[in-house]
Amino acid sequence: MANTKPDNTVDYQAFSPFKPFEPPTPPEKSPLPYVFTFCVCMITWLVLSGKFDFFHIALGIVSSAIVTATSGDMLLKARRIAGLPGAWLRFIAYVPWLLFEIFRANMHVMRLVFHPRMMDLIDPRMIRFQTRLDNEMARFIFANSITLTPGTITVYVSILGKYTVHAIDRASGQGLPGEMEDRVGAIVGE
Amino acid sequence: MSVLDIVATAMIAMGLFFFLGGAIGILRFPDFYSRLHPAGKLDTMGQFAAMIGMAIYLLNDLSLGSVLTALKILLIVVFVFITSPTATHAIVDAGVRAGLAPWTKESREGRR
Amino acid sequence: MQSIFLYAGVFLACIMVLSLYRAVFGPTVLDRLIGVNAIGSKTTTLLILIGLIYERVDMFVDIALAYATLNFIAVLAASRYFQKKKGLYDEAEGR
Amino acid sequence: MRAFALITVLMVGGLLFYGLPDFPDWGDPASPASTHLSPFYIEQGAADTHAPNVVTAVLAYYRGYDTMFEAAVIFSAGLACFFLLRTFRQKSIETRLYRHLPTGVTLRIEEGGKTPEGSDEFEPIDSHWVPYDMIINLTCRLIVPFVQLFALYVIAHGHYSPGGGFQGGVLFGAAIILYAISTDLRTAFKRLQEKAVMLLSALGVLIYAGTGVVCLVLGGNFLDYSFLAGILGVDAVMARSHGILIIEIGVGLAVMAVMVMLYYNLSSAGRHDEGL
Amino acid sequence: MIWPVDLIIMLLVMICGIGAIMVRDLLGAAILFGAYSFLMCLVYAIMGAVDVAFTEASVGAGVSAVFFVAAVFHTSRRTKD
Repeated sequence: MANTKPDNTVDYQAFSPFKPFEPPTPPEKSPLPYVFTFCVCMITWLVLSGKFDFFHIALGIVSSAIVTATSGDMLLKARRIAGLPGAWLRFIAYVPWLLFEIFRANMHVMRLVFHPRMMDLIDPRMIRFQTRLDNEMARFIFANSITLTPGTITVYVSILGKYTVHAIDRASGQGLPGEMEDRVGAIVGE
Repeated sequence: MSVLDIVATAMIAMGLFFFLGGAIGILRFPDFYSRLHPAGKLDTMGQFAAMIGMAIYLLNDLSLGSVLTALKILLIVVFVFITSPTATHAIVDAGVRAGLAPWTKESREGRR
Repeated sequence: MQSIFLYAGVFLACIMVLSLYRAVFGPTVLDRLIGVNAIGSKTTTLLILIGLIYERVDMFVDIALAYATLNFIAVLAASRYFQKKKGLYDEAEGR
Repeated sequence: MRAFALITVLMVGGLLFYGLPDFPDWGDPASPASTHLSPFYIEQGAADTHAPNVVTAVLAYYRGYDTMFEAAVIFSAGLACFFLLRTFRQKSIETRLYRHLPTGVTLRIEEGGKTPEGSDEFEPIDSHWVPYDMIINLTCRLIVPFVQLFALYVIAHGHYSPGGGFQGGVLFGAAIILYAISTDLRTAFKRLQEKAVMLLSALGVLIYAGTGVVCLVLGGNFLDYSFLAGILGVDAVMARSHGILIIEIGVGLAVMAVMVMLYYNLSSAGRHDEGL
Repeated sequence: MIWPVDLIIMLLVMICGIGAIMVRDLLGAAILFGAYSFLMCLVYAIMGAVDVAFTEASVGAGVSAVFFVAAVFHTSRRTKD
């Protein structure tokens, strides 16, 4: 039946070092996320629209207001406002390095694809490691960077920051977490 | 042909090369997990290169409309860079949860 | 330049045949999903190429943007089927 | 039975191929369709409605009556899905599972199946629940506002670029569906309730038909937007353009609400618990 | 109309449609139908019917695929014939 649990190779409920219970902090009532969402939406609208007469800009203001009212608290949580501009600048500085790494990764996978004895070169394996990043956004950037770079795919990130990664060969899995974690940690200032 | 045309052609050719690698990789690799590597990385890179090439080609005539269209293409690129790793992650997570056994070197040598 | 775009489009359409092989003959459903995802990413590029061939990119770029979004939604929904702990194979096949 | 089906399909297909040569050629300028009607639309469309996209002018102005019933058909499809699938009776639940929100631990509470008094740290989950996935969740939070904005752009710019009320409505609905997929159905209900969805779908069709009725009251034909000029304070051509925008908004609302309603009912089989 | 691209895409549409009928697994058929919608959108775009292509992309490829998967999720994955 469908109820039978499949034998997973990953332990999904790994809550090993159990954190002491902290009551959830109520979200601060701050208008900043809404203002931020409105501004981003307005800029995006101007790029999309390409018409700068009064009528279309008024439509853009109405549309941005609708989006802000329905999903204004999605882009940013109120707690994470502190240190925001610096984080953005550091993220922009991180992107070129990431692009270079992606290019190298693609060359690596490309060599595997066109290699005639490909089956001997690859050696797929699962790797587990614990990250020291504490910020959710940083973990997200780290996970997606892992997926985009040499021969590795993020399979699962547990709540406590335990990463499960599928690596295509031995060499590509060894570098983790390594330099990338330091660079991602530098974005959020850890 | 201007310089921008040559750069755009080179970028599009690179993108097509990556796309070709991705398609062949999806065919050649032995199991589901390793097939995701070319599908997740090479396709993203191919899309990135080809779209940047086309955006560069659009900058040949510097009018407001063409610049905005190039910006829209850049918006697609940003979108792809956020969504493509997530789609790859969703597929591989589904595979693990469904209980698909990964192909390893030991399993192949054990079969010999 | 138009002929270059035309050749690129033909080449891309030929590559899509390879991805479609995985989508039609894939051994498991997840392999089909990979194939369809690959087809979607190639189609997004091909749409803008067609726009460049017709010299009306501003028309086609909207479709490409919508396309990139909806491809992601379809893949996410299909993978969510397995994340709800349903098995990979058919229940009736008894595997 | 299969042989009969095959023979039927082959016969019908053969008849269709037999009738194929009678059609005019692809893009034939002398064909009946492109001798009288199409030139009129192409020549008059931009002058009449101030909309360079001829398709929008034809759909929303010249053939507005057709489009109104298309919206009505979609609305009735949503209603049919609601009446067929929605179940209000609570089934007896064999296991009650709860998620402790601060830690994410799943609990089973025995004694009467009730959470502790005055606590809002627990949420009920299904027996087949999906664990919290940070990557999918964050991605959807990042892209949902942009998809919504893009949908509104498609609705508002139907005059100039491809798209219109139908496509924009589907995109807006897809954004909400994406949010419901990434979290679960109960979280989506907090943003868009079922009653709101029902009201919005009816409101969309009402806006469309109401515009026509307003035109009728002002002395024109049904859906002849040039008579709205007195209300909107512009000349007749701009009034037609604004009228097209108004009914696009109506179609968009109806389609968006119906798509979300279909998803709510289909993904949870009418129980509205956790969904896909 | 660009006939070389159009020809290849038409061929792909045919393969994809036949595959969607022949596959025994209904979830696979739903996924293949999504690919069919992608390719039909391309055909419309090549023919110059931009609005129809947009409708096909939004309805056929995105939302209806989600609906099919949801329907298969709550019923059976096996065809009767």
